[in-house]
Parts: sequence; C-alpha cells; structure tokens
Amino acid sequence: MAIISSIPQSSAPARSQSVNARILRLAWRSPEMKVASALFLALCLLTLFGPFIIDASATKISVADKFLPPIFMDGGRLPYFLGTDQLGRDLLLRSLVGLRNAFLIGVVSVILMFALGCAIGIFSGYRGGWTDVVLMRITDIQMSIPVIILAITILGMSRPNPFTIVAVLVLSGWPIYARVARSVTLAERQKEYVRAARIIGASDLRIMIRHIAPSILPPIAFVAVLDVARMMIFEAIFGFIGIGIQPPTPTFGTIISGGTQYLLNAWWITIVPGCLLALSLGSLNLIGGVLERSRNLVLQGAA
Amino acid sequence: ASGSLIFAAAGTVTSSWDPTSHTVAPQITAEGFLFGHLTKCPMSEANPGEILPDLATEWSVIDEHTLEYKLRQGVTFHDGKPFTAADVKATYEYASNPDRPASAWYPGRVDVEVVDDYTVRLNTKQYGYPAINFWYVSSFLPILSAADVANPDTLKQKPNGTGPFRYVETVGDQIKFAAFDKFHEGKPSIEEIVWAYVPDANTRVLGLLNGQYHLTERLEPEQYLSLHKEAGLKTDRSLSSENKYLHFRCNKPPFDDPRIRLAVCHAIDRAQVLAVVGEAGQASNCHVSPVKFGFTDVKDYPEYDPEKTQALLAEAGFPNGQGLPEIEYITSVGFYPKTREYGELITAMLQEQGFPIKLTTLEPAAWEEQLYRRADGQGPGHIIDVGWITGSPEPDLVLRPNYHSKFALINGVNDPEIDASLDKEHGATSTEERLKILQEETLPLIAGKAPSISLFSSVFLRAMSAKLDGVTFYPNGPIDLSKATLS
Amino acid sequence: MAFALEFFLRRISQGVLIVLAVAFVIFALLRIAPGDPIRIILGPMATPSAMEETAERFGLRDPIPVQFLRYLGDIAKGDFGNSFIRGKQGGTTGGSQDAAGSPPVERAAVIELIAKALPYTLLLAACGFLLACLVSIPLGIMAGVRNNGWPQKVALYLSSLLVSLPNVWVGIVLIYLLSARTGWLPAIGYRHIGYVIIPAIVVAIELAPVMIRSISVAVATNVQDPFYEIGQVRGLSARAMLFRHVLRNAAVPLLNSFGAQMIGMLLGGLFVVEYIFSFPGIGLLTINAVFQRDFPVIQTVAIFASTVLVFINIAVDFASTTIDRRLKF
Amino acid sequence: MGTEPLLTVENLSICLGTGDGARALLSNITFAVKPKSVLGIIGESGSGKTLLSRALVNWVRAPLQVTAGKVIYQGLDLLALPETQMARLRGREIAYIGANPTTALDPTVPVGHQIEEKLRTIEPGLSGQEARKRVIAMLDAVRIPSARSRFDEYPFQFSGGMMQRAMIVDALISNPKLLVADNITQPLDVTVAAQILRLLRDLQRDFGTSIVFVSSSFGTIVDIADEVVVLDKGKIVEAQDTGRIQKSPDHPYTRELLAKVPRLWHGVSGVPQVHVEPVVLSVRDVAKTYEVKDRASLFKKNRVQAVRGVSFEVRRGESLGLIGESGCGKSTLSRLLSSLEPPDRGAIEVNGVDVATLHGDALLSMRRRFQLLLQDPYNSIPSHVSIGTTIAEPLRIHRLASGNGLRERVCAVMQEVGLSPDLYDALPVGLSAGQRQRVNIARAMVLEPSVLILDETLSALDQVEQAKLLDLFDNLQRKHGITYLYISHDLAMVRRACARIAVMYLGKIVEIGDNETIFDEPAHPYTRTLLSSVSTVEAKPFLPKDYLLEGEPPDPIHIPEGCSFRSRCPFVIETCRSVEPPLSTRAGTSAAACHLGLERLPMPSVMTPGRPGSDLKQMDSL
Ligand SMILES: Nc1ncnc2c1ncn2[C@@H]1O[C@H](COP(=O)(O)OP(=O)(O)OP(=O)(O)O)[C@@H](O)[C@H]1O
Ligand SMILES: Nc1ncnc2c1ncn2[C@@H]1O[C@H](COP(=O)(O)OP(=O)(O)OP(=O)(O)O)[C@@H](O)[C@H]1O
Ligand SMILES: [Mg+2]
Ligand SMILES: [Mg+2]
Repeated sequence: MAIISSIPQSSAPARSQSVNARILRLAWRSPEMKVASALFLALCLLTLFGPFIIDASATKISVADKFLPPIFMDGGRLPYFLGTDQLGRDLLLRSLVGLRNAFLIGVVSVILMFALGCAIGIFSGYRGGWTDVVLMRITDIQMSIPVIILAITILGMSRPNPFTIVAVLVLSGWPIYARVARSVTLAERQKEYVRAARIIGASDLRIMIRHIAPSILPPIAFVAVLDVARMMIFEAIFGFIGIGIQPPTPTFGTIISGGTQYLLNAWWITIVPGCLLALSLGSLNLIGGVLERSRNLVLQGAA
Repeated sequence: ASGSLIFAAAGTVTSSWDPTSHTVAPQITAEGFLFGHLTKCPMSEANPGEILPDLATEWSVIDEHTLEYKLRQGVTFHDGKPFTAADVKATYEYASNPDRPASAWYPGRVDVEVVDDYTVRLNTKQYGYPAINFWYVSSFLPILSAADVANPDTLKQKPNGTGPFRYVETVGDQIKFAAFDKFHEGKPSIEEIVWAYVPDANTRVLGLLNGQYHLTERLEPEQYLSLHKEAGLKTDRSLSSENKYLHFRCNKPPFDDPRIRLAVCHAIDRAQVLAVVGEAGQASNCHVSPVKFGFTDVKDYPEYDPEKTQALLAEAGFPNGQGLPEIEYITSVGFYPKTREYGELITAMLQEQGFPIKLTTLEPAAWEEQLYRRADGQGPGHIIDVGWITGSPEPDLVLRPNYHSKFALINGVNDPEIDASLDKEHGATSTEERLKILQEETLPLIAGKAPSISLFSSVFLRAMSAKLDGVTFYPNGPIDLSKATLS
Repeated sequence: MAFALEFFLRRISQGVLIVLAVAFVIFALLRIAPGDPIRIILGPMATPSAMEETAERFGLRDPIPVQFLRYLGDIAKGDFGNSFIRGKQGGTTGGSQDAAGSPPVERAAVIELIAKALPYTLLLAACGFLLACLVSIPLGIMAGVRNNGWPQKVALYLSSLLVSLPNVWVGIVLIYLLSARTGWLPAIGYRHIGYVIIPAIVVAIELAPVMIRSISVAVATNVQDPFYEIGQVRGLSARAMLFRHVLRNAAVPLLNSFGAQMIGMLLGGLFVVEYIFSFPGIGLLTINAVFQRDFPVIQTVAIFASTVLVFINIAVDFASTTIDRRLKF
Repeated sequence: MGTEPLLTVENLSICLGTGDGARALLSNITFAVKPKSVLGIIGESGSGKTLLSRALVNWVRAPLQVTAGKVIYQGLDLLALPETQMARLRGREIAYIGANPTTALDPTVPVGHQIEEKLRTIEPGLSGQEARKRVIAMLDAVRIPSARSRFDEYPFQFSGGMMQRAMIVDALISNPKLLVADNITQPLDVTVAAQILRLLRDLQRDFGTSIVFVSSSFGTIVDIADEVVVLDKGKIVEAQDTGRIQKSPDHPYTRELLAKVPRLWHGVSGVPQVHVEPVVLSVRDVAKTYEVKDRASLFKKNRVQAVRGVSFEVRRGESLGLIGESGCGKSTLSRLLSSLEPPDRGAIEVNGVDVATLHGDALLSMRRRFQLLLQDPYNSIPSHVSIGTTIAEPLRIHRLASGNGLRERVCAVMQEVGLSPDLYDALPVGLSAGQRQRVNIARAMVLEPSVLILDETLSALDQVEQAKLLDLFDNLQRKHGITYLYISHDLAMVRRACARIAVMYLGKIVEIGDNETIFDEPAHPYTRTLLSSVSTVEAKPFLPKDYLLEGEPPDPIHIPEGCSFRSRCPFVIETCRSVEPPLSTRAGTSAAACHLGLERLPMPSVMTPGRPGSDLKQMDSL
C-alpha cells in the first residue's frame, strides 16, 4: 500500500484508551469525585451489608423500645445507633433498607422513563412528519395529566406495589424525556454525520441507536440523575398519602410519612432517613456533575 | 370578653346546616356551638346513663308510650324569636320523619303534644314502640325553630339555634361563630370562634405550637404527650363513644369458620396494640364503648393466647396456618390514629402464628370504598380495620348494623343465634331488663362468635392554649365553650 | 405578522385537541378508579338503593362517553359544574345525604372554587419562582461564563445539595425549625403574606437545582460560541456581550426547559407543598378533591392545568421563534 | 517609505501550555506594519497565521501563552496593556475580521443592529437614527444589495459573501487605523472572493487604513499586499516586497511555496484525458425542489429550485468536475446521486440500474460501491466516537470484517490515506481539517468503492494538503480504477484532476466539456467569469475587468425568466430575457447553454501558455 508518511500528525496525542476510560480518569482526579464516590460506596455497602452487621433482631417490632433516641443522646442505647421508630425498630437499619428500596424504585423508574422517553423522542424526531406530530401530541396529553391523579387512579385500581408505583412514575415521567430527546434529535438529524452514516449504508435503526443516541443521551442522562431524587420524592409523597409501598416494607416515603407525626417527641425518625437520603442523592449527583464536566472537557479536547 | 378563639378542626361541615340532613361527626361538633337540646348527656364512664337539664328543666315517664318535658322559659333563638313548645313539636316531628337522612339516629316517628307553651309530651303509641327510646336521644336532637322547619331553605343556609354561639359566615375552609348575647346561661366570654379546617394532624399541632391556633382536636398520642409537656399549652383526654374493630369477612373462607376468627383473636396481643396506640386508646373487653349503655367487661373475651390459636388452627385443619389462603388486612391511613402502626404490629403477630397475611393501607376514600360489603354480599380483603362512633349512649346503633344478619354491613355475618339475641334485647320494655340481656347474653355471644374483634375504645385527645379555661368535651366530639374563657 | 397568525392558528387548534384529550382521559380514569363518590357524598350509612338513585341523578351510571359529551356540552355553555361535595358556603366534607336532594346550585360552582384558590397558588408560585431565580440566575450565569473556578463549584455543590432534599421532608423540617420551635415565621394556612415565605422556600428549593443547571449549561454553550469572543474583539465589552447577546441566545433552551420541565415541576411541587402547609390554593383544593372523589373539581383542575400548560408551551415556542428566527415550528 | 511604522511586532513567541510540556507555536516573530499599506502574511495551514493575527489584537487565551515579545501600537505594548485600555483600542483603532464570518455575529439579532450596536458603543454620543444611517450607508458602500432592508435581516439570511462584507463594514465603521484580516476570502467563492479583495483595496485607498492581510493562497496575497511576510512553522522565513518575492524569492521555503501554487494556464502539464470506458453513472434530467415556509404570508410555501434538470454521464475510471458558485445546487445534486434524497424527476442510473428502484440488500450493495464524501469535514464525523470506530463502521455494516481483521483493515486504510494508526483510539477533537478529511476519506475508501463523489472535499484545505490528497486520489484511481466526481468551486483543483468539467449555475449545467475546452476556450460567459475571478500568480486569459460580476446570484426561489444568468451577464442581449438557452453541443463532447457564439465574447488576452516571464501577472490587473 502506498504510504504517505510526510503528513504532519496533529497535536492530539494518540492515546490508546477508550473515551469512557479517559472521562473516568479525568473525573477521578477531582477531589469532590473521590469524596462523593467514597460516600456513595459506603452507603451502598452499608445498605447491602448493614443487615448482617447490625443485630437483625433490631428490625423486629418491640413496642417496649419505641422512640429510643440515637445513642449520642440521653436515653439512647445499643444496638440502636440512631434510635428506634414508633414500633421500636432500629432506625438505622430501617432507613438503610428503606433508602435502598426507595432508591431502587427511583433508579428503576428513571431508567425506564429515560429509555422509553428517549426512544420515543428519538424515533419521533428522526422520523418527523406524521409520526412526529402524533407522538408529540400524545406526549403533550400525557404531560398534562397531574401525577397525583394518575397515581390515585392506577394505584387505587391495582393495589400499590413496587411495580405499579414504578409504572405510575414512568408513565408520568417519560414525556419530558421524549420532548427533550426529540428536540435534540431534530438538531442532530440535520448534521452531516447522520448523512455520512446513511452513505455508508447504515439503516435508520442503526443511525438512531449507534449515532444519534450516543451523541444526545449523555447530557440528558446527567439530568436524569437529578430525576432519581424527584422520583424518590414522589414515592415518598405516595407513601405520605397512603398509596405508596405497603408497610411493613420500609421505604423512605413510608418511614418519613410515618415519622412526621413524631417530629416533636422523636424528630430523629424523620431527620435520620432524610439526612441519609440527602447524603446518598447529594453524592450521586455530585458524581454525575463531575462526570458531566469531565465528559465535556474530554470531548472539547481540553483534557 | 376575650376575643376570638381559633379552633383547628380535623373535619368540617357539609353543605347543609340542617342537622337532620347528615350523620357527620364534625358537623355535630359545630352544631354543638349553635343548638340547644332538651337535655344534656355527659356520657361519663362512671355514669353513662346520667341526664342533665338543658332546654327542658324536668322530664318524666307518663306511660310506656309517653314522655313529658317541662321547658325552660325566657330562652330565645339567635334570630330573636322566643323558644316555646311549638319549636319542640316542629323539630321532633321533622327530625324523626324517616325521610330525613339522619333519621337513622332516631328510634322512629313520634307525635308531640303541646300541653302548654312550656310543656310537651312525646307520644309513640301510634308507631308501636316504647317512648323510652327517646330518653337518650333528647340529649342529641338539636332544637330548631318552628319557623325554620317550615322553611327548609333557611334551615340549610343559616343555622338558627338557642346555643351559646351564632353562625356568622363561612369563608373558604373557615367558619366563624360569634357569642350569642341572649344565651340563656349568659353570654359566653369568648367573643368569636373561628373554625379552621386543618386536615393534617401534624399541621394542627405545629399551628398550635406557634400560637396560630388555640384549640385542636384529634391528636396523635405522641403529639398529645409532647404537647402535654409544652409550657403554654394544656391537653385534654377523654374517652369517646367509639370502639375500634377488626371485622372479619365472615362469608368467605377462611373466616366463614368461627374457629379461624377466634384463632386470629387469640393471636393478637392487645396489650401491645394499646402500647402502640398509647394515649389514644383505652383497653375494653366489649363490642361497645364504656360510655354506651350496656357496656360490661365481657367474661371470656378472647385474650392473647398463642397456644389457643395453634389449637384452633389445628382443629380447623390448618396446623401452624399451613394451607390457609393469603389473608389481606385492609386499613386506612390518616383517618384514625395509629392504624398503620398497629396494622404492622398485628400483621407481624399473625405472621408469627403462621397466618399468611399481607397488609394493605389505603387512603381514606379508597378505604371507605372497600369497607362495606357489596351487593353480592362480599367485600374485598379479609380483615378490615374500622371504628364505629355514634352520638348517643344507645348500643343498638353499633350492634344492629354490624352484627344483625339483616345488615352486617362490613363482616357479613349470618348467625341466627346472634340475630335472636339482638332482637330479644331490642324488644325489652324496661331499661333494667335490656341491660341484663345485653350484658349477660348478647355481648358475650358476639365475643364468642367473633364476627369481629373490638381492639380497644378510642380516647379523644385534644390540646389547647393554656389561656383557655372552662371547656367541656363530650365523648362524641362536641365541645362546650359557653363557659370557657380565653385570657 | 402572517407567521405569527399562522403559528397561533395551528398551535391553538392543536392545543384545543390536546385539552379535549386530556379532559377525556381524566374523565374516564376517574370513573374507572375505585372510590365511589356517591359513598362519600352520602356517607357510610347510605342504603344501596339511595346510592343508586343519587348516582343516577348525578348521571354517573351512564356510559362514560355519554357522560363526557354531556360534560362537554355544559362546558361549552360555560358551566364547569358544581362540586359533588363542597357546599356553596364553603363546607368541604361529604356525608350530607341532603346533597343529593338539594339542587346543585347549593353546591359550590367549581369555577368559583378555582377562582378563589387560584390567587393563592399564583402568589406561592410567583414567590417560589422568584426566590429560585434570585439564587439560580446569578449563580447559573457565573457558573456558565467561567468554565472553571468557584462559581462552578458552588453551583455544583449547591444544586447537588438542594436536589437531594425531598420537598415533603424539607417542608416539615422547616415548619418545625422556623415556625414551631422558634416561632419566627408563620407557616400553616394563609392569613397574610408572611405565610408564603416558608412554602415559597420549599418550592424554590425544588426548582433551584434544575434552574441552576439549565442556566449554566445554556450560558456555557453560548459563551463557547465564537460570537462571544469575537464580539469582544469587535470592541464590545464582555458584559455587554453577556447581557445583550449570550443571555438572549441562552433564553431559547431555557424557555424550552421552562415550558417542558419547570412548569410540570412547579405544578407537582405546588400540590405537595400546599398540602403540607394547608395553603389554600389549587393544589390543596385538588388533593382534597382527589381524596373526596370530587370529580367535577378534579376534572376542571385537570383541564385548567393542561390548558395552562398548552398555552405556556405555545408562548414558549413563539418566544423562541421570535428570539431565534432560525427555528421552525 | 520613511514613515514611522504603525505597528511593530518584536520577538513575539507563543507557546501551547506551560512548563516542560509547552510547545512553541510562534517564535521570534518580528515585523512592522507601515501606515496606509497592506502587509500580507502567508503560510501553510497550521503555520500559526491565525495565532499571529490574534496576537496582534491581544486575543490569546489559555492554553496558549505569550512567552516573550511585544506588539507595539503607537508606543503601547498591547500585550501588556490592561484589559480596560485594550478594550478602548479594540474595534476602535484596531479591527479584526476572522475567517468564518457566519459565526462571528449573534445569530439571533439582525446584522445591521449588531453593527449599529458596535458603532454606538464606540461613539456613545451618536443617536440611534444617525448610527443607523451610517451603517446603511456603509453597507451600501460595500455593495450589499438593498442595504436598507438587509439592515434588519438576520445573519442566517446572509450568504457567506454578504456576511463577510458585513464584517468588513463592522470593522471599518469606526475608521480604524489598522485592520487585521485573517484568511477572509478562504471560505468564499472565487467570484465573491474577487469582489471582496477589490472592495478591500478600494476601502484601504479611501480610508487610508493599514491592513494586515493573512492568507494561505499566494494568488490572493499577491493580489492585495504591498509587502509579504512568509511564515513557516511559527517562524518568519522571509519578508519582502510583493513584486520581489514573486520574481526572486530568497528562501527555499518561499520558492517551494510558490512552486506549489497550482497553475491554471501556464506550466500546466498532463491534464487528465477523456476516457472511452463504459458509462458508470448516467444522470438524466434530474431536478429537486424544496419547499420552505414563507414567514411573511399565511400558509404560503416558497419553492427553492435547487436542481433544475441536470443531465450528464461519467465513464469508468474517469474524473468529472462539477463547478459553480455557492448555492448553485452542487451539494443537492450530490445527495440525489447518492440516493440520500429522491429526485423530484429524472433518473439516475448506476451501471444501467435506476437507483430509485433499489431496496434492501440491493441498495446496500449499491451504497458500498457508490460513496459520497460530504462537504463539511467537521460535522460529517461524529465527535464522540473514536476515529478507528468511525472508520470501521462501514465494515461492520456491510459485514466485511470483524475482530482483529477489522482493526487491521482499518489501520491499513488509515495508513493509506496518511493517518497514523496511533490515532485509532483518539477522538476527532484535536484533528485538523485535513486530518478530518482523511478520516472521511478512509471511511469511504475502506469499502473500496467504484464511484466516489467528493463534495468540496478539498476546499477547506490549503494547497499543500490539497496536493497531497490529490496525489492520493490519483494513486487510488490508478490502483482501483475508481470513478470520481469532484464537486468544487476551486478551479485549480478541477483543472488538475478532472478530465471533464461541468459548470453549474442556479441548478442547471450551463457548460460541460473536456478540461482544455473549459479552461482555454469556454463558451459561456459565466464560465469565463469564474475563470476571471480566480486568484493566481499567473496572468489570466480572461480579465476581471471584462467579466467581474457584481452582487450575488439570484436566489433559487425567484429564478429570472429566460436565461437564468442574464441578470449578471455583461453581454446580455434581448433574446436572453425571454428564451432560455438550451445546452447545445459545440465541438466533440462539449456543450454550452448560451445564445451568444464564441465570436461575440471578448478574445482571451493571454493565449500562449508556457512563455517565460509572461506568466507573471500585472499588479494593476484588478
Ligand atoms: N487553542 C489551541 N490549542 C491547541 N493548539 C492550538 C490552538 N490554537 C492553535 N493551535 C495550534 O497552533 C498551530 C497554529 O495554528 P493556527 O490556527 O494559527 O494556524 P493557521 O496558520 O491559521 O492555519 P490555517 O491556515 O489552517 O488557518 C497549529 O498547529 C494549531 O494546532
Ligand atoms: N433541505 C433544504 N431545504 C431547503 N432548501 C435547501 C435545502 N437544501 C438546499 N437548499 C437550497 O438549495 C440551494 C442549493 O444548495 P446546495 O447546498 O446544493 O448548494 P451548493 O452548490 O452545494 O453550495 P455550497 O457551495 O455553498 O456548498 C441553496 O439555495 C440552498 O439554500
Ligand atoms: Mg487560520
Ligand atoms: Mg455544497
């Protein structure tokens, strides 16, 4: 083969490292990433292994131990590090498990609504024409139905359980993703690289999946991280008005909605899970933020 | 004069001020400010049958079908008209008309004979039941003005009574009442009552704490306890006419077998339930509240006894609960105190005995929809948590709707023995005879067949500003503020 | 002009269809969902026959499409119906068996209920939004202009913190701390403007992180556009470029996210906040109506909300095309 | 000239990054700009011209760093000046115009308003009315048609050439003493570039502005500059009078640069010859119209007639050139040819098969053999995917390779087009235009196509890069027998690479013929106009004074009746207004669409190729 070697190579140093690895490495260099990941990891480990470390009997109802404060306060005692709730169950353990459940609901529903919404948005934006008009008007309709009404209807009809709750959240959440994904797709579809892909024979499906999706989804995904929190909050609100996950399964919503009435005599029932939630979501979000910044830097070639 | 009192109420009134148009507890409380009754019935635990004078000064039994009341003189309605026998006649005949929605409260139709302006006789002869049935009811039937009764529209729009306060206006969720100058016991010291409807218990408490409200009701027990300690506030705790029950759906398996029902009853440690319910409950071993006529501490009321549970389960063919279908326990949140908490507790206790049980907590509207049996006689779920409150010491208002197979609104029980016993006490002609039948036959029978279990009697918890003195609370809700002061 | 006319003609006609569809969906959902309003209207003791009779009188036993058409007919006449539950004088709970017997005029007209509640909601929304703007606009802009440095860090930390505070929880904690424990601020219900402060803070906490993010992203994108630096080389100050041009360009994505996301969040947030704070706005009205299965109120609020949403989206799109003439709709 | 220099640059050095990793991009630059003169800076792509011109207005941002040197303007060192003082000079005394006018202004504000805004910032006392008047007058002066209404139009409504003129207005409105113009004609059509150059010359004369004119084209530089500075890899290798540098360049690099300037007429050797192979691609009467919303009226759509009936044939192993001004429909045609869009009418046959009838696998295999290189190297490769993956994708789609074999083939192609295989995992972000274009080429070549359409593939590159790639294409053609369709407005490139050339104007082919005919005796006035506008270092047979067009081509919405070129044709006759001339065959395979015969057009001025000395152009030719 004819080798034309006289061409000067660009300033971009050739690194044999995948893009994602580079983003991760860059992100890892920032201190807040380390702190946030450590925190998040610790919380994850705690929720996973907490039940084995902490005496399991603490999860049992023991009415005699109700409203014990955290151990650093007067009257607190082991094994209840962060005190007990209104039925004498260990609050730390319940909060951890509750957090995990709420978190699972949040993450699963955000992933699903993200996938559904973005798929519809990309398809709609890419196809254009009538497909677009119809899909977008459906989106508008769905978006105009208040979540609470939807929730009461669906959860009322089919007893609240994790699946129906996720279903409600996904149903109410996908339209925003669809709209955003569609508008970015519209812009992206105009770009030459989409044409280039068609020239080399890529099918529409391939273009949507391999080209448009990877270039538009990451920024939307970072917004989705914010939404995990909102979904957990919705779950809490459902719990608050009694259409959430059923007790005794602890979730963030059931714990704090059960706890608010004890704010005066046992504030920790409300505060402890709230703080744990804030910690985990805050660190997750921080991770998302740093990753986003790193991605931008890498893609802009600044790093 | 001590200004305006803001009452953070847990409920509010209906769209009609006609007392015969509804059976709503909060509205009865509101009517307590506005209307007088012939007599007062404090429904104390010590003396549930006690009756005191109000608009009537004396009352007596003339014969089996006739009661006579002597009326107080010099009483005026809020619109300035004097109170006379004609008003009593109009009120009683109107309210007892079975067309009126609230006529369920009243034993049946009645004729009122006006003897003179200040003497009336209630006569039930024509309708074939003893007049004694009005004995307690007279303490709860608000006395309306004859002119209003003649014109139902005014009745709905502007309540006009002889009570200590008169109605001023309704603004959104707030109702205003003002002290009535010509109240027959003297003008109340509190100039104005603002009835603020605040549905959330926590909100009510926080509002009380920051001084926005002076009085609030339906506290959660912990709120009650911590407010109890709070300087500047004081609390009130009084036994209500309400009991809390778990009803079993008796017309579908597994609870069509009384042994399984009893097995559940024996598996529940009511002492623990009470520990959770705390101040909001009082132990009682009877299907009616201690402030009701006929209450007794029923012998052999099913107690916590896991061994019996196991024995009954084994006897019924489900040793250790094996083979039982999944049992759904339906309860509400945000309506009664602690339902979710003790629901969890009871679920755990039953699981411990091997019952395959699952808890469903519903918001009140959904719960209420699931509560009653359907037209086909069956209802959803298997165990239903519900309370039953009535504004009278009359026990039949609890027993017949719940346990007589003609109604059996929730549990759907169809037991000829219970029916026979209920009919027997209903037909008793003297108070003593009735009391005996109730206490020795009917109530023990119900406890033994356990179409439902009465968990405990509710206690109403209230808190108020320490500046508020002289309030009297009635067991079914009404509040007497006529002698109260707010300094 | 022609463009605007055509734009509005097309979008408003589409909007009407959307609102109709939403109305139908809500209408049908409510009638499918469990929780019979008749039970609540008549109270627990009502007999089945009385319930049937009332239901028929309310038209609740007709096929749903028939009910819906009748409802539309009424709306066309400007009649949004009367609440099932709330009396004209303001009562709220059900249980009055008379409600069935009394003519509907005695029950509050839904439109009046909404008219009464709306100013409160608008006040709360405006205060919350303003408060969120106060924090997020300066911070978002600063974080967007400089790619690195403290404003960006502050923005990241602050939004990470705020987004992880559930509004239910924050509401309760703030009431407890700022009102119940210290008595600094009033919190429950509404009597004067002071009652708006805490709920508005809660609303703002929910909105701020999303706003900070959208603003900083939008500003950052446009600051990277060559015209920003070239403008400075052309002799305009950085400040002038930022305020006259970058923000103008950033307004387009911001308006879009405002239309799609913020309004939805604001609506959702208001519902919950009003409920926690007993704030007498549309949200509280709606949640109570949901609890009481007060169909006419729920339907009207839903129609109202979707109309507002549709109009805001039309306005947003129109504003976007006016700002950026390259956009097509 | 003995006057004080207006601006002097002393020992300027600029590095990328700091510390040990720093890379010197400019070193020891020293030169002076005399008042009222034009200094040309020439260098290949990447030699640091933009960097230098930015340094002149103190616009050097991290990660770039001025490590040494001064830029002295009227005694002030601009590089050391506090931002506030610098801001007072920018736009007022020193103006800057960049290479890409389309992104220079806020896209959401009308062009005129932005110029007015600048004017009023500089002269705060000016009333809005007054400022507006001045801007419009100035827009008129640079011959923007109907300046008054254009004042309120948005940047996207301006063509590239008009935008560049607007930027010139923007720069000159404040009567600056110094104008730095960085490669301002590069993205423009030859016709427009020629207009702009003439305009700049006039303005310089009228206002007495000094100009630093940066370009990578020697032809352009000699057209305008009084003195020339030659930049190579960040160093000045030579600084001379324009005349002298043409005749006797000192430095070998300058000589090489001059030698590489493509010739159109003089010293042209081995023009590609027409083939007699079978026809591979046959296009018959293809047309495409787009509908766009008319904002000004209700429900009305404007019909943009991008391509209006085009026919031609390409034979195997042949190269056909398609030239024409921006907007004449070249890219649209290329999209039709590669079945990205269906034509409204007409047929496109590849090897005798109508592509419109192809579906599924047949279409896929057609795609494999028929490749199109898109115009814009920046946007046509995805930015978030590594280069190797991008190039490998066609292999994956067509299932031609996988696993290790795939990587090997990709690396081989990368080497073949001159990309280091080290770049396999790199993102395209750091790549130069040339490298991006190579990625693009590699992606097409990896499929080993038999027909390749190159849409302005080489226009974004400097001549050295271009030459390298053309060599590459030649090699490939020889080796694989590929058929090329070069779409371009670059005449030199077409001259060198194409056997036959078609000239397009407003969606139609107005002239088609073999290479020599088109360049030496074109029959259409438009072809001659194109040839007259080109910037070269040689003397041209067609003089701008005979042909130079004014204004913009009519927009494809309102195409004039009769001959579509008549609105700009200097030789228009009565018939042209009503009768559209058909494409009529002249000699051999050549054809032109003009009512005028060759005899009614001016004679070419220089017709003797290769005579030494005469190929140097006269300075006053403009
Ligand atoms: N911001 C930057 N970051 C990294 N490298 C840069 C940057 N700006 C310029 N360079 C490098 O500096 C060198 C000179 O670039 P410059 O843009 O001045 O070239 P040029 O002569 O203007 O080229 P062209 O003719 O293509 O415009 C190039 O190698 C380029 O890669
Ligand atoms: N999708 C489209 N919708 C509407 N108009 C279009 C579209 N594509 C191209 N046009 C118009 O068609 C005409 C021809 O465009 P085209 O891109 O083919 O020109 P070109 O010769 O390639 O120009 P350049 O040299 O600038 O690339 C232009 O006026 C353009 O605005
Ligand atoms: Mg450059
Ligand atoms: Mg093109």
